[in-house]
Amino acid sequence: MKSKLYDKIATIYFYAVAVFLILFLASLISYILYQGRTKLNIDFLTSPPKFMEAGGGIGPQLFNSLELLIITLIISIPIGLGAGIYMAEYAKPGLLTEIIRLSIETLSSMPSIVVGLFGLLVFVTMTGWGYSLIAGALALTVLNLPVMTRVSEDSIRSVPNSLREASYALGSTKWQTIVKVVVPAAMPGIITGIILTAGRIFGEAAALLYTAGMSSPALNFSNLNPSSPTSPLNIVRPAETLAVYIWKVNSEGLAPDARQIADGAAAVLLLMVLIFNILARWLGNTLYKRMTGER
Amino acid sequence: MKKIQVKDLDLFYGDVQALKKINLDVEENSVLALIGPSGCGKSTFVRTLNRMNDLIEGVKISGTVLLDGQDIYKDVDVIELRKRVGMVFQKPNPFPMTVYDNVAYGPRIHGIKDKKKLNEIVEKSLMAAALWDEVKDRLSKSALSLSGGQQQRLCIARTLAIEPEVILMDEPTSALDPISTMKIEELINELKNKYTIIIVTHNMQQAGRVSDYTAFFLNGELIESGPTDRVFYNPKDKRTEDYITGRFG
Amino acid sequence: MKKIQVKDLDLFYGDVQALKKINLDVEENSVLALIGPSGCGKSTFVRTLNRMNDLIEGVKISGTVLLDGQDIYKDVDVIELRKRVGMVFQKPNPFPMTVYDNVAYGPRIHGIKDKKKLNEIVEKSLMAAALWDEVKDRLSKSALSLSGGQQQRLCIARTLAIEPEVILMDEPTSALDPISTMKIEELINELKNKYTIIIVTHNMQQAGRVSDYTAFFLNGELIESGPTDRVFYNPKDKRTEDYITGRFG
Amino acid sequence: MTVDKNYERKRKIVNLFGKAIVFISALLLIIITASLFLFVASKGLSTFIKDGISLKEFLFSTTWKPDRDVPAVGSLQFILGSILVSVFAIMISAPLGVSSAIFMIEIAKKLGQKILQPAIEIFVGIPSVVYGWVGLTVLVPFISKHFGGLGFSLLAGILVLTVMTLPTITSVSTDAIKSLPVEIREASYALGATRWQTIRHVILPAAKPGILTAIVLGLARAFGEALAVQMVIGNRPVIPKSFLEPMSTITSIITMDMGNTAMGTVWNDALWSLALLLLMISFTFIIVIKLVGRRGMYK
Amino acid sequence: ACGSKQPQSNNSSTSNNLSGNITIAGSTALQPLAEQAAKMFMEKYPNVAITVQGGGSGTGLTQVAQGAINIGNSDIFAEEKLDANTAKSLVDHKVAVVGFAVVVNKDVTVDNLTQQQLIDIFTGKITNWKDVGGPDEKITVILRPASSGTRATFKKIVLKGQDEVEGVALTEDSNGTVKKAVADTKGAISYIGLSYIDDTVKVLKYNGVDPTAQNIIDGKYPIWSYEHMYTKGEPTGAVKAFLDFMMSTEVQKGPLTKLGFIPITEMKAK
Ligand SMILES: Nc1ncnc2c1ncn2[C@@H]1O[C@H](COP(=O)(O)OP(=O)(O)OP(=O)(O)O)[C@@H](O)[C@H]1O
Ligand SMILES: Nc1ncnc2c1ncn2[C@@H]1O[C@H](COP(=O)(O)OP(=O)(O)OP(=O)(O)O)[C@@H](O)[C@H]1O
Ligand SMILES: [Mg+2]
Ligand SMILES: [Mg+2]
Ligand SMILES: O=P([O-])([O-])[O-]
Repeated sequence: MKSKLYDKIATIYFYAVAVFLILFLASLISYILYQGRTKLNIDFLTSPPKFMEAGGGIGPQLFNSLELLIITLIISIPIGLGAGIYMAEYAKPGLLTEIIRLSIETLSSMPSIVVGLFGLLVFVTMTGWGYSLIAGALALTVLNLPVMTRVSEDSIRSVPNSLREASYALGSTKWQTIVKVVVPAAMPGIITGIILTAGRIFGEAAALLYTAGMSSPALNFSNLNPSSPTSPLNIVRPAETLAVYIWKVNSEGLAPDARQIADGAAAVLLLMVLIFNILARWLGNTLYKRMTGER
Repeated sequence: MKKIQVKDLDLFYGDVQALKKINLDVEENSVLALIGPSGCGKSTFVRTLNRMNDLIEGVKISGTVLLDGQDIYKDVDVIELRKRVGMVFQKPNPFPMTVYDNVAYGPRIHGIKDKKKLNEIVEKSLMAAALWDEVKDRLSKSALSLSGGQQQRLCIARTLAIEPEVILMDEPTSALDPISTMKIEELINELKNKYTIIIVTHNMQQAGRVSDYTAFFLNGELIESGPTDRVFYNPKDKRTEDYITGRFG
Repeated sequence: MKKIQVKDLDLFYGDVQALKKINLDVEENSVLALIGPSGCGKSTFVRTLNRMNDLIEGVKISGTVLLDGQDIYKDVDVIELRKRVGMVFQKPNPFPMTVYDNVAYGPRIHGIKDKKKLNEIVEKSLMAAALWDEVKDRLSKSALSLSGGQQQRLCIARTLAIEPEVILMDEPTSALDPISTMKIEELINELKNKYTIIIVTHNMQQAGRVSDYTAFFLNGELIESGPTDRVFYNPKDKRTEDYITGRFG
Repeated sequence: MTVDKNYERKRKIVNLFGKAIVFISALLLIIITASLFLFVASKGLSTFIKDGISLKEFLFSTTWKPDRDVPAVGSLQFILGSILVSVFAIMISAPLGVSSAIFMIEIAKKLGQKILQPAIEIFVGIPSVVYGWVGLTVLVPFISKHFGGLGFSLLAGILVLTVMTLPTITSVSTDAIKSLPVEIREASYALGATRWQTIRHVILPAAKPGILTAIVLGLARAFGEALAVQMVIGNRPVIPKSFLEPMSTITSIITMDMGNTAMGTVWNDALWSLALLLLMISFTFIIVIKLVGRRGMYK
Repeated sequence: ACGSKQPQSNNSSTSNNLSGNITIAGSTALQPLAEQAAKMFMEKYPNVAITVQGGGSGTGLTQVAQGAINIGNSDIFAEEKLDANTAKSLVDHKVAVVGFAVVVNKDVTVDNLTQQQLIDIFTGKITNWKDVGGPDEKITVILRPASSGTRATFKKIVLKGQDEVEGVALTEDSNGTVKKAVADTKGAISYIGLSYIDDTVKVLKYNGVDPTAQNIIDGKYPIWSYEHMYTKGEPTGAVKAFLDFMMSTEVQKGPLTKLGFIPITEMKAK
């Protein structure tokens, strides 16, 4: 029968696609890690780059990436969570809600280079901060907010209504219900979402070229004066990240081992993304289990 | 003494009338059972008594509900009201937190912070809900790790912790096994000395066992109400009789 | 003549046994009603007859099911089988396409491409499902725009279009209003002249109205089966009697 | 239990305050979006308002000579370049993505959820500079060696974008297919349809709005991607005549020239106009998705 | 507006009380040098804080003209980027010289090209290496983006201002990518800064002259340009001290030379 033959062919085709994609990803990851293997050591991860000679590291860049990530999360989690709460618990169908939703969707598909340019105009030039950590963090916030909002909204919506009713029936105000019952119950989902998006923030480059800049002062970790340009606490210093550094090494690397540096940085970047992924899954599961008591 | 007086209560979900001119009084420290076929408005009715229906959009209510003579839709603040009129739901719905925190939740949101006082309340409430012995060693375990029957008693303890005057129970045992059901029925029998209880049930025998008064609903109307024995063995309305003898529903 | 013979049928969902040693014969061109309380295995049973359970993971089946004497799990190709044993589901489930395409779907996937022939089949099937007059002007409208009752008759038409020998119906009217229900019951009465029909129903009266034979299931076992009148008015088993007179379920 | 009146008042105020805070958070999203449009537009429109370039020249001329005394900023080649590279990438990644979505939901649920799904999530996470870097060091030399040409090419851009849009398309269409009711699958099987017939004639048509959304989102991502594409396409400011020729896109020309031109010059303004164009295109995609989504039959 | 500074040698003992903040931005080519010099300067004067940012020459000029930063780095004269009025408000400090070499893929056997040959190649008149005495091989021209200072210098000095052939050339964003593209592409030709040169590409003579620092200093090799640090108005205080420091031997013979620039203090040619 012809239809059975077609069915077989189709099944084979779908398996082939799946196998192809998995093999492709596996080889991509192994290639990147293999190329960067020689650089995956403490020295490379901690020492500053060198300009004309081989052996430079990615210390400041790695640190900047992490610091930028943290600042971005500090800004975008409260706002995104707030907006998510609003959309899930307060928003009534209507024009305003539609506009907020349209804004979220528009922002979430905004090309990151446009966000970078917007950041250049507003956070770099208008504020007078110049290329800086804070300008970069704000640009990343613009990129991250819609994702954060959506993650929070979805997780909050999936909290069963029976919990809200239980809380109201005990005489809670709406805000108490949200803060003490709904948000904690939504936490596993929110945290998983946050960590997964953290990977994206960590690897972003286009939005940072024009905001956090393409240079990094050599950081002095004993300098805790937030107005000194070499202090890690200074948020108006330029802060080249790892992803931006790959881009720059490739274009302007004077060091003879520029290729290896880019390979190593790419491997580090990939590893971080893998770690974020695994962490998100693990933490999400653990929190969920703790909450539901099946420990 | 009349604890609750309901007068000419109408309730609409949008354009659909779910309650039609309900008039019903509830005696203090008694158990009132609400019976009737599915969809007749039992849940809707009990939810008007602590204004849980306020949370649903498009609900319109007219008529009056008096609690100790005060109009709950006019004279009483809704949060105050819900403190005085507690509720237990059909499906056990403990919060995803520890057993202790579940019971302490109510007192806490009403401003009690003193650790010792909270401990006291938790113990007293769990005792009153006949759960203390089973959970006293696992107060800091997640409430979701309890069995269904224990969860439901925890929900009752949680309600008792805010010291309500009235307790509404919407089919509190329908999701439970017979043994848990029995325990909760016993509990209700004890609680009625201190509380006014309104219980919705599908189970005729349960209504017979636990209640002092019974009200029969049909299609949003209150067909008949009165002392349980009278309603069961000497119904005034043909429809009540048909329902109780299992001819429909 | 025996259309279907079921011998010693066991079915497991993983470790849970849902059908226990079922033995049952189905007469050709008759209506067999399956009754029993919720969860007793009625749906599971009808789904073994066209091997829909094959789609569920972890299902284990033993015993034999013969269709016209052929073992449907050995001698008959599953696609061929489903063409011969059609099925109508509890919730109307038309495809999100036009009325016409819904009915033409079956013939098309079985290789009929001729436009004229398809037109004929569609008209004939819709006629047979007593739907033609209501939809003949809206064949190219989405099937989802029909009412629930119309959708269910469309699903019947869709099944008729592949000219099955047996039609399985799993509570086909439970999601419908009384008038639509009546129409479908009438339809079943007509269809039984040409088809062997097995219908699952919760509604005792419906079983009485439409079926020639009745089989009563309980906890995965076939308690009793036989001509409907006999089973209803003269049950051999106490449990059958209890169920039919509404004492449980 | 006694009631502390002070506490009652306090928590009612907190209740209102909380609502205000989350409302402001939500409003912030509108404010950010609006100011993004406003600022980019204010710069992007000066090409036409202040510098007197006609919209027609900007959109339909291919003469890009912004360093001349009388600058020419015809951008058609960049616009077409972006379209070419994105559309071709989607033409490859859409069938692959939809296929793997079908694989995960209809063919091998367990295998899909255990292996393919996490794999796709990792695909999403890989930063675009890493894709660009691998494209530059592996793909470009490979193309030049086996297909001829310079390696830097439309083809290289297409392939990099294929990989980058694949996860978007896969995950969005997975959601679309997953949300279809199980009943219509059963209906099809009960009529004797094979799995492929069910997929082809029931699942795919029913999931069409969702799949279209996936494709448009993929297209939006491809259009907006900057660095990875810029690294491999060769940046020749002309419309490529074959897959092996270098080309430019809207994003690549912006990345290359933005920092090296001074604000306020025609040249710099034209780059902002391109950014504005990118913004408008991305917004158009969102509107398209809204319209497509509204047609969805199963929600 | 090009009031060029004389080298200053004796400012060391003056002040430990020099203080202030300096922000420098602009040319990415000059960025590594500025960063190194800033680091050395801050060690000397702990009360001065210098921030060095990139962004490109255009950005540097724009921002210094707007007063957003103190020093704008550029590898091109301000007049070529800004309108005349704005450019006038800036003071030019030429701090270094950068030389450029014509480079080709290693498979190209040609060793020397004349200016005319280069013009013909870059404007598309000559498209095969055999026409300039090389193998029978297609010439692939690789350019920098139109906004690049390097490209502007090359166009001005070598091409006499004639337009390059855009239609057949590749464009690479920066020195590093140009070098890589030339190394990887058969028959490729382009130009890069002297400091980027390594053995992956082949360096050509220009009109028979090798592109060495000495030849540039001696005025024999003409493809070079200044690296500028612009200030808005005459610099004062810490900014002036830093610019002076840039001209000191410590920098000129130190990191500047090490990074492949040519000390401006040595230049005999103008
Ligand atoms: N949120 C709602 N919106 C609209 N209609 C509702 C809503 N809740 C209930 N109804 C309708 O109001 C009527 C009464 O419902 P209610 O839940 O009070 O019945 P019930 O007696 O509690 O039934 P059951 O025994 O099944 O719980 C029903 O027709 C129901 O469909
Ligand atoms: N896919 C499945 N996996 C595991 N167990 C199942 C599955 N489907 C049904 N069961 C179990 O098998 C038993 C019989 O179910 P079945 O659906 O056949 O009952 P039914 O008689 O049709 O009930 P109803 O009247 O509610 O439709 C039930 O205990 C049910 O929980
Ligand atoms: Mg109810
Ligand atoms: Mg069933
Ligand atoms: O120094 P550049 O302007 O050519 O980058």
